[in-house]
Amino acid sequence: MSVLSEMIKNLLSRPVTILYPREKVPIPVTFRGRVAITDEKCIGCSKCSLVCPAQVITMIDGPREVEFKEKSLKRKKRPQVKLYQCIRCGICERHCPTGAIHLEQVHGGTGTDREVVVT
Amino acid sequence: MTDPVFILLYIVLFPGFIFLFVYALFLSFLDRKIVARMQNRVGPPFYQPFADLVKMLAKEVIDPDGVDRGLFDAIPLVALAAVMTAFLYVPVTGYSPLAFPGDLVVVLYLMIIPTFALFLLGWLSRNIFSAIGGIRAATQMFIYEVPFFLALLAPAIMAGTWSISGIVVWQQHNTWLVFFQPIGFVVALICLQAKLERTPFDIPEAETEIVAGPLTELTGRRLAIIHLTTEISLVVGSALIAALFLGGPMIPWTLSPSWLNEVVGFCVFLVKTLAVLLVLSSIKVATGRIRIDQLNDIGWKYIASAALVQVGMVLVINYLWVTL
Amino acid sequence: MPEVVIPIGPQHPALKEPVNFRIIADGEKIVRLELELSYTHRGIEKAAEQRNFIRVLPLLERVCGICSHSHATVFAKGIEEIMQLEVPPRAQYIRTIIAELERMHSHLLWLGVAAHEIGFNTLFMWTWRDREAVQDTLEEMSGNRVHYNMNEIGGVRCDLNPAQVNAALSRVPVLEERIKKYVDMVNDEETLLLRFRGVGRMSKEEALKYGAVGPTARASGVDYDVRRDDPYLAYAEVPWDVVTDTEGDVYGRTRVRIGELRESVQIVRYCLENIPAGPIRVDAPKNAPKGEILSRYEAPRGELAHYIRTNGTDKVERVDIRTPTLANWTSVAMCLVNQNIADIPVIVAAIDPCLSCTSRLTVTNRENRPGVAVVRAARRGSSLPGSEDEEKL
Amino acid sequence: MAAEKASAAYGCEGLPGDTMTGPVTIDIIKERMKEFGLTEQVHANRVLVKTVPGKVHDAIGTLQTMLGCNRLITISTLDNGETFELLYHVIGPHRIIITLEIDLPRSQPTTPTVSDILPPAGIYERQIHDLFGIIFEGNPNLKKIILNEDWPEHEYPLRKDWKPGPDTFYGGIKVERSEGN
Repeated sequence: MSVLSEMIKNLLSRPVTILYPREKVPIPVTFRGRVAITDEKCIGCSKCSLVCPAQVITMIDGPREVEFKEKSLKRKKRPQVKLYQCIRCGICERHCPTGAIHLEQVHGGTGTDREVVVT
Repeated sequence: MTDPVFILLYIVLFPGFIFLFVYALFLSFLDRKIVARMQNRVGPPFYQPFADLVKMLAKEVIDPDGVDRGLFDAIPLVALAAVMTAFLYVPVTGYSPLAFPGDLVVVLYLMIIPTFALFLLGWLSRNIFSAIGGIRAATQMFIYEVPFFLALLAPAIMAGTWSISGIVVWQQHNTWLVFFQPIGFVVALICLQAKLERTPFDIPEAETEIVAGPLTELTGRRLAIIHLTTEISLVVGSALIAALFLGGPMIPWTLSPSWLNEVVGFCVFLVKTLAVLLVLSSIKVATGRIRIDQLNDIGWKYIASAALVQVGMVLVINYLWVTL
Repeated sequence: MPEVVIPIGPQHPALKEPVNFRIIADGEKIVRLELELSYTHRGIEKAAEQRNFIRVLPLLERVCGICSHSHATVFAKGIEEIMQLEVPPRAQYIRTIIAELERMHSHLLWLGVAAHEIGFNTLFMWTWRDREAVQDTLEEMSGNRVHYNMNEIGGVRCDLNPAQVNAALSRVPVLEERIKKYVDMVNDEETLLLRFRGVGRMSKEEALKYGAVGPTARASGVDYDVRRDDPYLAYAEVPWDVVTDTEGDVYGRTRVRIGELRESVQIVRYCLENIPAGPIRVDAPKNAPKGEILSRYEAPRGELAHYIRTNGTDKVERVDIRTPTLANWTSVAMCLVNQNIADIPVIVAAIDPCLSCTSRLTVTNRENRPGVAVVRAARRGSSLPGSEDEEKL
Repeated sequence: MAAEKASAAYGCEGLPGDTMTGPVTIDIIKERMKEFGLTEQVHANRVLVKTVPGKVHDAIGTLQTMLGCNRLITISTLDNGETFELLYHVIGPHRIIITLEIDLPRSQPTTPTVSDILPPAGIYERQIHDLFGIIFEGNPNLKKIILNEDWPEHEYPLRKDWKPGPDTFYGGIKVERSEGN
């Protein structure tokens, strides 16, 4: 019957599971992993901190000359994200006009200090 | 053959406790590996059962309050001792030197003690889940013991002797008993699966219904010993069926140097027990757990009547055999 | 044996969900049972009233781990209807694809758990192995295996490029072939039939009387399916039909769920093949006009209803969530009477309970005053994701 | 848009409502429910009936017998400042949702139960009682179902005016957070 045939077929074929620490599962390109900010593009508009559902993005002062739509403007603030409280929903990436804040294809990672921040 | 040093060595070292201990762990690993590979998983490394055993032995022993500590420690040990002594009478290389004309009955009796241990543990540990588990263990024992005895006594009747080694010697002259008693072989396999409480019949410790049944309150070394008992009774059971139905560790022609006989016999024993284990594992993979009342119907309607039919056939064949 | 009270409780290996049944059993037969719900609250409805429409969707997705897309979609389509927004058809198709993929992975998960409940671990391993194909598709499309966060008010967060569509289409035949194998495996596997057939039977009148929803009701012949009665997203255009059964017992529910699996694969294939081009979202206004709507959705477990009332601001005035599992509890309590103890896990698993859906109604407080923090009693048995100790308001 | 598609899909006459009077349409419902209060069609497939708490029980009775409604979708609850609003959403094979809306004064929020004719309402009513404090007379066991046992009495979290008191203890394990948090 079907269960028996399936069993014997599995017995002879390679197992599907992998030994995790040695072999890794490929991460797709669109994976929403750890949050990262490229400082050159950020114009300090603080849209991301307004939109963040978990309110973990705070604006700290970071003056810098920035190029935006061929105009150069002086930025006063830049975002700082509490890494271990970020829920990786990708809404900040969606609403950021310049694509400064984005989610990398890397797992969020672990740590003991709750206050680790990404700037 | 009877000088004490050899007997001592026989009991302690080779086919005795050390070998049994190692072979039980190996068979348990093989069982888990086969089940895993059939379920498309990688399965545990070869030292996993040993690692589990050592870890559990090191764990803290928690006594639920109001439980008789002494008895709670003693019962697993009694079960382990019973099953280990049962293995001494099962022939591993050629025939066992300790054989005596009634050792089949002794082995069968010693194999029931673990089920009693489970029932007592369930009753002792004052926990609703283990009480129900204990009652289920007892009910299940009544259902499969009768057919198991009938199925294993049929070869004794045919071979005319009650000693397992005797039956093995008889099979060496005639063909394997499985050709005479196919139904008995199937019934014995099913009842062994029930005795070892493996999946279709693991009703006493059904982990999704009554936590772990009688084993709920066992921790630390007690749990380790009970698991070891189950693994060893797996070895003893499959060795018993290999001996009684598949001709045991004997080979038809005798080789020139006498010790070579023993070695080849031992390899044949290994191959046959692995074959029995493969059958048991595939039963475990292919089925889900049935309820205790369903087991009751199936047990008495089909398995018991099949065993009776088998014994009837054996008596008829014996009668014809004698008259011819 | 005298009447015995058996706690099938929050820390029970069969029910990995924090619900407590106090079963009063006589021997192996169940006489009566008391139901104790909600060990894990997170106060989602109170919290939802303090968040604007952009921030509320990730919160609503966390009502349930397995049917997260359902809660976000039902809320989004309700608000869009109040705002009279015209959502582009491409967004509707993407939402339908994600919805049906979620139904597939939820049903495959359920099939495995139901098999595990009766000790048939092989089917559990196989179904969860095939569920990986669905999870990989979802991860490629939305970036995450569980909380997809695809929805926004007015459309979808990110688009489906052709590479993702082809990857998904390549997995569909594999899934179809696997599901065909499960159909005949369920039909001829002896012990499965023994344990599923005739267990927890519910007739059509009882199903209607006790308010069962979803596959639990459809297995007894009740012909309700929100996707056809009140069509939303792209279900009106996609050719599919409702799967019902007349068995009414756990076996019937298994067949209904496998039938729905087959239907979902066809819907996903149809949507992937003729997904219309065009924009994926339209800009939604900040505030929603004053209004109210009862937005209904066919979640994998049954009919999910959000009653939303808006008051002209950018926050919702009230969202009243009624999840399918809450509706199914009365029918499961009725099904359990005079079955035997060994069948409790199977019957309860037959309604596919999702406890994080059932209990989400109390508040926690961290008035950002250091010193005092109220910790929910939830920690007592909460093993579920998303039931963290405290939550920012 | 979705609503138009909806009404086109079954256009009220399409699906045979298997009641005695043949296909049930919105006008039949409106005319039949007129005696319980003013009715209006709120949505392509929804009829709103404003009634008084006393009439809810027999309104649902007529819905079940005459109009073939056999299922309660949900009971929604709202806190409108001085009154509580209860909405009973009922549906039948005719696929038209009939909502019975009643207002309860905040001072004395009691209403007769409907769990005797609609069993699933039992759990919904207990849940609403826990979170809003509305008392349903006749409900067999109005015990706590959603909140935990040691939740303080007479604290109904979903009311608009409810704020978590800083020093009241809401059950569970009291944790003294360090200053830094």
